[in-house]
Amino acid sequence: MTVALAFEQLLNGLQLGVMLFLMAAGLTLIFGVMGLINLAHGSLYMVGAFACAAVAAWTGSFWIGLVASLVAAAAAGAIVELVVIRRLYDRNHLDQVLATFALILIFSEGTRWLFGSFPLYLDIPPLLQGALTLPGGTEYPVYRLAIIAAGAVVAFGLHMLISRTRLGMRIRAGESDREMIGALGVDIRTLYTVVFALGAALAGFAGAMVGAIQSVQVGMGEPVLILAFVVIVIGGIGSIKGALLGALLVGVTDTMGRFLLPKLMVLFVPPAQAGMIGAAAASMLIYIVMAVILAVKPRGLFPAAHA
Amino acid sequence: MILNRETLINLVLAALLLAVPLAANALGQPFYITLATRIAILALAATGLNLALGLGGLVSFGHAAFFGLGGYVAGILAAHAFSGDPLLFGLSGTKQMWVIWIVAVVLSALVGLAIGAISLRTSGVYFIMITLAFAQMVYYFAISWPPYGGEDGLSILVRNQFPGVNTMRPLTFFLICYVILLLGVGLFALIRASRFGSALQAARQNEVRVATVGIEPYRIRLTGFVISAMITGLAGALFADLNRFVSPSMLSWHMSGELIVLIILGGTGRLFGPLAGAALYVAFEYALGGLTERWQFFLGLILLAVVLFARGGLLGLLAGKARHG
Amino acid sequence: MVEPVLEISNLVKNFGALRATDGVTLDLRPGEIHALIGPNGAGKSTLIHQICGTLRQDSGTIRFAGRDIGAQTGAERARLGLGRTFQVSSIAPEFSALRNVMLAVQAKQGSSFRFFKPVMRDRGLVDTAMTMLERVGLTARARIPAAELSHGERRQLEIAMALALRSQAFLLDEPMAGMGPEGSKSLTRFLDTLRREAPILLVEHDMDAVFALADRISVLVYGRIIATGTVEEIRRDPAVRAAYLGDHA
Amino acid sequence: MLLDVSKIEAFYGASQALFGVDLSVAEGEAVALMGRNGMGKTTTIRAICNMNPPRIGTVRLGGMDLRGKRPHHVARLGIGLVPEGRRCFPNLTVHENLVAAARPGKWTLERVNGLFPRLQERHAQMARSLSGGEQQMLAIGRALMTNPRLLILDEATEGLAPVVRQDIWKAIRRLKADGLSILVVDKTLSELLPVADRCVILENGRSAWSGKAAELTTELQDRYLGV
Amino acid sequence: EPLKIGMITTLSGGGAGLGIDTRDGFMLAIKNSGNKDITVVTEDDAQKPELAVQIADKMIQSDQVDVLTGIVWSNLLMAVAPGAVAQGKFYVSTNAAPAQLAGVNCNRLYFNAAYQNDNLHEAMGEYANKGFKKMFILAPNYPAGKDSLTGFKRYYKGELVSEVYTQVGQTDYAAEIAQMRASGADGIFVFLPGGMGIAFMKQFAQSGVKIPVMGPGFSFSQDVLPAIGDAALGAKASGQWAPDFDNPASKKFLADFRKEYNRLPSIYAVQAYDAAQLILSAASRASVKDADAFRAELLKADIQSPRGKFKFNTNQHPIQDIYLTEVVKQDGVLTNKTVEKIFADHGDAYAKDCKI
Ligand SMILES: Nc1ncnc2c1ncn2[C@@H]1O[C@H](COP(=O)(O)OP(=O)(O)OP(=O)(O)O)[C@@H](O)[C@H]1O
Ligand SMILES: Nc1ncnc2c1ncn2[C@@H]1O[C@H](COP(=O)(O)OP(=O)(O)OP(=O)(O)O)[C@@H](O)[C@H]1O
Ligand SMILES: [Mg+2]
Ligand SMILES: [Mg+2]
Repeated sequence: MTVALAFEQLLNGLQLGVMLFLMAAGLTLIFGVMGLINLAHGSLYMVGAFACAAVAAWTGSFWIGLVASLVAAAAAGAIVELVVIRRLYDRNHLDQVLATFALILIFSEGTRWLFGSFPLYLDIPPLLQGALTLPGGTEYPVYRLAIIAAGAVVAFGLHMLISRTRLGMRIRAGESDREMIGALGVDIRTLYTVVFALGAALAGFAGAMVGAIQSVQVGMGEPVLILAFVVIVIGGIGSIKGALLGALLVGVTDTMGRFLLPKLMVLFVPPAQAGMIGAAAASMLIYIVMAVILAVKPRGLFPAAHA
Repeated sequence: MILNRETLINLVLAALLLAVPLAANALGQPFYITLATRIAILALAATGLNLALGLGGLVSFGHAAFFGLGGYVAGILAAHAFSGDPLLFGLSGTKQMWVIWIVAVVLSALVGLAIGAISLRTSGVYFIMITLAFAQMVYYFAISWPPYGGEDGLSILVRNQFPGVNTMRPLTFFLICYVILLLGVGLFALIRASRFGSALQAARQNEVRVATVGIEPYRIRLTGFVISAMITGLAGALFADLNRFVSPSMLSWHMSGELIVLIILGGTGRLFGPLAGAALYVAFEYALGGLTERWQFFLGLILLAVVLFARGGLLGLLAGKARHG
Repeated sequence: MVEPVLEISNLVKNFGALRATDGVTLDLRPGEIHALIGPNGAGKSTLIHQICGTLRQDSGTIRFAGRDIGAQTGAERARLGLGRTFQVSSIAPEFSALRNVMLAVQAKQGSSFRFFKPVMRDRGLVDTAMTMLERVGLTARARIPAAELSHGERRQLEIAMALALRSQAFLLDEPMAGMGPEGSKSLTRFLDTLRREAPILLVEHDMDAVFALADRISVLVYGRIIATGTVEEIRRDPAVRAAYLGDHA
Repeated sequence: MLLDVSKIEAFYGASQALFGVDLSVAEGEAVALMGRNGMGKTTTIRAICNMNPPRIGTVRLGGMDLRGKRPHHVARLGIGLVPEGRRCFPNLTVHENLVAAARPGKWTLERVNGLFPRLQERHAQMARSLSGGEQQMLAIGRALMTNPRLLILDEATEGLAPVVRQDIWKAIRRLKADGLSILVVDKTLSELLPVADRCVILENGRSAWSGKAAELTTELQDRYLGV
Repeated sequence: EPLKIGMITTLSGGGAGLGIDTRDGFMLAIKNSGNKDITVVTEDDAQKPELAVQIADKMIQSDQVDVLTGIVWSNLLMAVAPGAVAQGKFYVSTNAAPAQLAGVNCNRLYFNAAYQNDNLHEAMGEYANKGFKKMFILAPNYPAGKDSLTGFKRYYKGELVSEVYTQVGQTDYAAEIAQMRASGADGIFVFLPGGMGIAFMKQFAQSGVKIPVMGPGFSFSQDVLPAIGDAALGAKASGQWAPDFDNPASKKFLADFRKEYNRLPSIYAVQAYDAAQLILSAASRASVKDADAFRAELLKADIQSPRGKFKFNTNQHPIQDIYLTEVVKQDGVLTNKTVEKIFADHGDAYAKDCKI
């Protein structure tokens, strides 16, 4: 193992982290800030990817597809909010769980109904193809750098939106006391629809961006859902900074775990089994990390000052 | 005692669950017995979770860990009994259900104690996620651990035995599960009405208040969590025997989610909520699955309709709001 | 002099740069009502929280019934006999008023780890709780879910719960808040009898009640006690008038 | 009349809490809403703001029927509410609480800070950790920042130190002198009556008496308020 | 003589594509036969073992089916097949073929019409012997993944520079690709079914790493190829069938399938098609009520398989030829082209453990 490889893996870890953040960004808004348990987040992610793939195939342009993913996911989000979520704000969190669980089923099967059962083709745009040589000599895919950039922009934008704007204040106020913010003259209902749609659009955006280097298929949102929750909770609910750092931590832990644990296991067990045991340990690693973090810091690493 | 509406509905539910398999048996339709057994077992698992979730407000997203643990206890003990290889410390496997149950319950309690002791340091959504984290660890462990089949799971070639009866007869096995379900529900009822149950429910509503009258919420919750794990673990052992098969999918987060869904569907914290939820869910899964390949779509629509229009789940719809005396 | 029931010395609590209680020393003697008054944000509730264990002090000691309780949990202190009410009512909203009080009774009577006997069939539990509700005048509302009680009724419920604990000392954080004139008057009368059961540390902004009830008054300003004395002494104290009473006296 | 409430009946779920409340507030007038605990004062206020819309009866603000209007709409028509129990947004800072729902007008951050210097000192603190009294000030400041035509105060001086209460009553008087209409619920008659032009007394969810503050005799007080 | 077949397969969720090809291939053969005595009931297992068991129970106890078939995944098959054969029903597998059922736990009523799980990996191991000195091999960390690498290693004689297990359902392979780049390997063997493979191939193509990639046939089968896109071009795989097979049965199958469903069939469709042919052929000559006779007819494997030669081994798993295929683009459509034969009349390593 060389230093260069270790460095590259670290970079891969960070990159995965930013990608996770991008996937979690919409959920940070809907769950972290609005306080809504949205299990259908992965479905919105899927909607974005499918919209992008379908439109890109039709028009031949990834970029038009990307716009379509935003529009489709935002529209899906707005409809979901208007028809379902709106009735659940003053209910128990558990009702949200059941409702959004039902939405997963509806979205998955609905998507299959529309697009068939086979994975769709979605490739990265020509502009972002190829690899770049980083200082130190490693080649790195341009598209992955683009994902890092997109993640950074989203993180910064969300942070500003939540903590610096009146809109952000109102969303947070709505989370703690919807009735009161309404009684002060804020149309919280419409605001929440808009914010939910925005969160959905972010999920869709991530679906399109990340979908281009993964498999665009029904069910693609499920692993994303769990990871996104993990990331947000490790970071501390309600804090964008926390979510970003949580995502980076998970990304690096996961990558380095996958990379190093099998090598480490060689020291203890025969090499034939080391790979498997190492891999098994690696797949449990982020959950172990999460449990340890929460056991020590029950409100996540960076509990939002305002949560 | 006057029969109030909820009690009446509960009695009807319990009677129906018994009547259907009896009728199916008489009509020579054993499959419906299997279906009813499945309902009974899932209801038992959910009753366990309901203790933590409905009474204690502890939304465990990791109860599949106990369900699967119970299942693997049944699978592993049976496999060792079959092969004759000794288990840990030279103990051998067994095909006796009651031994399996005891082991499943005790192990679930121990694991529940460990998971609960750490998880209960957190609260709210953090609790949901930390329990999920523990379950995921167990899940990934089971998937990649070869001796007991990994993802392929473990078959129990012949259903485990219970003294004096033939468990391979569907009706017999159903009756075993049914009795255990009733015992589980009875235990739930006793606990809910007891001092411990009062404290547990109060801790859900207002933790500070409970501490202020001198009760440690942590201990109450931990105890509740452990009891809950024990019941769900027992259900897992039965489930493995029903399918004669156990696999990591019993440990997956879908399973945890499904248990939660059963409870909400039936009515959170209600005595027969889990049974109502399980019956509804399994019945729809079965009926829709036979009708159309898009059954999950329609299942989704139905679940959605229940949340939106039946406040407090099925029992909430039928029996009105829960009262707390 | 009789031994004080509760003795606090040099209690300090910081919130970041803010020193909420700044070396508070105070005691509560048997049979007395000791009023703690002071401007908003002076640290009165913070002090109560520290005594009850909801907040941990940074330094200083708290002695209660002859022992140091500074390291114990809130629940342990409650079992030792510290009964309290909250500035904002704290109750189990889904339970009826009766079951709220029963919770306190069961905690007092002993273990909550009893799994089988239904509480509602436990006459001892129910009757004791009903007695407490009767004492605060909530008998008619016993079966109403606490969430549906009006503001004033919830305050009474909290007091009933503190009573049920048979506390050795009561810490009441603004019990009069939200009570109508009639309610305040009857509560004043009630507290006057309550002191025979156990001494009361009373945080209150209702000066009519404080002046009517208090044996001693301490005045907390910016986390420090600036004066302790009888009603008359405090009323006349110019510093207190400036910091707190204004022209109310 | 700025506010005109006639014969409203309101419910919590199935249980009726108001059985016919009449009430009006003229432009520039301060009206005290009184009654024992649990008689329906808060419910009346919630009904006016459509937070708990009356099932029967009408509420008019500046002649406009409020039926069917959502609470935020009612608020924008000019009602500023200081609710019972303060209900500051605990996860927002003091500053954010003030500006989150602010609408332009005479009342600005500076003026509110001038009225309650304490809030200025605590501007970056989370509302959750404010003392009770500070939260009360914040709730009033927050309502003022929406620049209402009618200010509704439900137990706004509850839990305040006497000096501060005096300040608040002074402020209320000043607001009234400014021409602001005020509907106020408070239990301290000695402070309330000098400010109020008129009083309306509720009993068991009905308006039982209304008249000039001066006409509220000791007998009436004893009869309805138990003083 | 009426015969009722119960098909349990995955028709919803992420793996639905495989189940749909299975069902369609199967039904094509049934339809072509014109046999009106045969009924097929189909249900979706949603890729959940417990649900598959429930459906199997229902089909056996309620629908009274005679033969079960259709399961795609090994873990579901392991849940269903032992119970089904214990209740005296035939099971004819259209895809999944875990080692246990081929070896010690083989059963007279259990047939496999596809291959044994290890076969395609073994073939790649054999192929890699020619011209690849250092191999990097990778599979998900679950039994099928381990079987796959075991199968590969059973035949590969060169040096293994690295043997990596990934997480089941993993979607990002940057870390593994970096290891590949650094490993100095001259060939890469991956077994990543479904979405995992799609993600891997796309990411591998972008990484700029130029080492040749090979895998088992279904990794580049028609259900995933369109989604991988040009990134798959040139990938070598092993298979018992490819669309360019030059025999009458294959041509007919291909034409019929395209006519019926308007798409290219995948290997799953072929396997299911053959499973149906097998059942049909046995049913036409024996009654399923006479299990021994029916079994004997099945064993004869008297069918025209698109694969060409096809017969059963002693453990009732196929003996067949296995070919090397390559992903190419034909008329703008990605498909597999046959390159050479790797194994002739290949059975499996477990048959010797099977005592029927
Ligand atoms: N958790 C906290 N973090 C930061 N500051 C806090 C916290 N809790 C209280 N404070 C501050 O400490 C000071 C004392 O608060 P406390 O609630 O004890 O006042 P109080 O005397 O009870 O006032 P009131 O009579 O208004 O209830 C206040 O300025 C308050 O803002
Ligand atoms: N959320 C609720 N659900 C059901 N009933 C309620 C609810 N809130 C209040 N009530 C009932 O409505 C009646 C009127 O209550 P309201 O709060 O309006 O009284 P109030 O005059 O404001 O009393 P207080 O002076 O104690 O604040 C009371 O009988 C109360 O029990
Ligand atoms: Mg206070
Ligand atoms: Mg009120």
